[in-house]
Amino acid sequence: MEYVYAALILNESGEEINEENLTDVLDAAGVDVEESRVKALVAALEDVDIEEAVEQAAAVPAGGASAAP
Amino acid sequence: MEYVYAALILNESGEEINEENLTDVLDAAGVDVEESRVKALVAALEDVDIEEAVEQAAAVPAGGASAAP
Amino acid sequence: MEYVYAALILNESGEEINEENLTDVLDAAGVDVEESRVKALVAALEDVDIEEAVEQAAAVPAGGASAAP
Amino acid sequence: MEYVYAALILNESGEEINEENLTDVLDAAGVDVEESRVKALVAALEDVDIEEAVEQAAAVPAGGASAAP
Amino acid sequence: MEYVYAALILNESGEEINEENLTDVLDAAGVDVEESRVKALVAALEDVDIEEAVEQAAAVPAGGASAAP
Amino acid sequence: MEYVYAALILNESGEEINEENLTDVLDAAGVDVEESRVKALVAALEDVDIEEAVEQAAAVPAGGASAAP
Amino acid sequence: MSAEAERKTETIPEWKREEVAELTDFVESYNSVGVVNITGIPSKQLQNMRRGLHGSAELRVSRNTLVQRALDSVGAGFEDLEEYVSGQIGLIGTNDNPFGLYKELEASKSPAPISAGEIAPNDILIPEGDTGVDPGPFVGELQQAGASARIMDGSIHVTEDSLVAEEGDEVSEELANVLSELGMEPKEVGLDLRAVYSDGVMFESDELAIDVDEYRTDIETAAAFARNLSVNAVYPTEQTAPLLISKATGEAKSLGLQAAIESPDVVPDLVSKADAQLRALAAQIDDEDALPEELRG
Repeated sequence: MEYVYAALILNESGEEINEENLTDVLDAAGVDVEESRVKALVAALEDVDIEEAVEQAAAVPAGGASAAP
Repeated sequence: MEYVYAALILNESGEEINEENLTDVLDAAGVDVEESRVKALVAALEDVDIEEAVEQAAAVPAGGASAAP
Repeated sequence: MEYVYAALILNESGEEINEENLTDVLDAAGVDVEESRVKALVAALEDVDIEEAVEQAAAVPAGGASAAP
Repeated sequence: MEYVYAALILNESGEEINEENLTDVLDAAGVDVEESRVKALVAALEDVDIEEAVEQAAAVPAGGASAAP
Repeated sequence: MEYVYAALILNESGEEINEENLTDVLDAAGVDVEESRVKALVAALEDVDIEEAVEQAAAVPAGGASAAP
Repeated sequence: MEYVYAALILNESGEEINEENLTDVLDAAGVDVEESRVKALVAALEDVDIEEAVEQAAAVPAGGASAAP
Repeated sequence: MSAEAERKTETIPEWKREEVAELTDFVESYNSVGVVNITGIPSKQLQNMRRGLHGSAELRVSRNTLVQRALDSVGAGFEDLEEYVSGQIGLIGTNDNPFGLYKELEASKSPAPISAGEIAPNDILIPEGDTGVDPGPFVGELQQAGASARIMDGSIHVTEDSLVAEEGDEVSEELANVLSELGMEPKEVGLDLRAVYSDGVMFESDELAIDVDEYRTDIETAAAFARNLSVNAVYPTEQTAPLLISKATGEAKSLGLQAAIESPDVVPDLVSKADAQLRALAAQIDDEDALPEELRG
């Protein structure tokens, strides 16, 4: 999940979520960065409204049905 | 939230969650790091079982409420 | 199931959900395509608002599946 | 989501979920395929038991919270 | 949590939530005040609408992480 | 609510929740202390298990899940 | 000794002067002094109550005139208690706070039957139900007292909750008998605090009644508010750090799902989501021929 967290930090700092920035953040955290995952992440986030996606997590009703067996 | 995200990246990469590492990650993301907040986070996390807290979130439906257009 | 997934892919790519396109996708996936089912599906989907149906599913807790080890 | 759908079609047709097959299916659907996302998906699915993940979803009432528009 | 309570008292009394006032309140309560935590709190609250933040339920998994004993 | 917050600070700092301590904390926060309210609070809290009440609060998010704006 | 002093000694007997002096000492030795109504408490019960105060408070009973004289001589505001001195009363002193004193006294009250001629201290309600009394003239007595009553299944029933006396009403002989027959004890007997003078402030009993549950709720609310603020302002504390971690994780996951990020942590959920979407779509399809067997409704 570290790649996603890296994207979230960049989103908060207002920096662009691109390959270079993501790699920098992950590098600084000691992550052994895989270029293709960074690329995939950038591509996946291209048309996504991150604020909205993050807020959806907040909208989750507490105590929701936990599907855990 | 960027400070918390940074801690979670370190948690995943297996690096220690200390002031230096947090500052490095946030710096790399272009965050204007406040030392006191870093300190406070490190202190607050001292006795926290991060894995457990992460799993708590996993037990809860993510992305719940449908995004009404 | 594969027929319905094929329809979902076409829905996302923005291509028309018609017999030809469905057959192409299924062919590419190595499916032994049954023409009558393709026909039935295309007809059945004519009156369905796919976006809406798909969004309803988004309300489903995804949490369940335990994170890969 | 189209990448995931494509993987699930292959899973049903019994074909291997590899980069080539995924690309073929997506191509056939008119998707502008990004190699990195295909790669990431193949890697991510390596350790996933698809049947199990699907069953998790089935265990939960689909369409749960009715997303009344 | 005592630091947060101190901020909440100041918020109600209408006094400014700054390092000096926070320290005074905590001192009076016999708390061994840590400057960095006070600083971090002031920084964290800078752009926060306290009234709103107080009433908005912390959107967190229910059954939530049990409070540390 | 400031009287209650004051009691909670004392509870965390381990100081006794008595009239003198409460008055000190409130004074420090610039509150115009009403002696009778302090007295009533002290008497009332004698019969309240504060730890339990605090934990109770942790189990139930206050302010009801407010849907994202 | 002058003639005048001699005469005073005659009009105020020694024991009275000593009593006033003792009462004065009593008042001066406590932070809070109150007047309690002890009307109708049998002396033996009063002794028990006195002992029941456990040393947290002291009860002193004397003649009202002497009590008033003592309050007057202490002054400093205590004389304001004199207006509460009437009927059968006692002085109560404590270093505890007046709210605590009131709570303690209320808790020590016990129910008791009410007699004819007494004033109802609150509304008296005879509850609906089987009285257990065999059919007989008691039905009429109940009805006369103002209760709806009739014979059912071989005994006398009260058919609905019936108000038979309002607060302040004098209890009639008939009603007293009926309540006694039913075994009802509508009175609360105990030391009834009228007012307390505490550190310069006079508190009447209705000001002293505190709702502990309300305070408990306030504590819960305050704790929840602090927690909310800590999480929403992202100021982690020992208690809220786990919540923040969970929240951050949830946000990452939500983003992962919404953006269909092909990350190993997200993909299992994406597969679930795809399956759920498939089922949701299938549910909209009426023609079963268009669906594989496992998706047919």
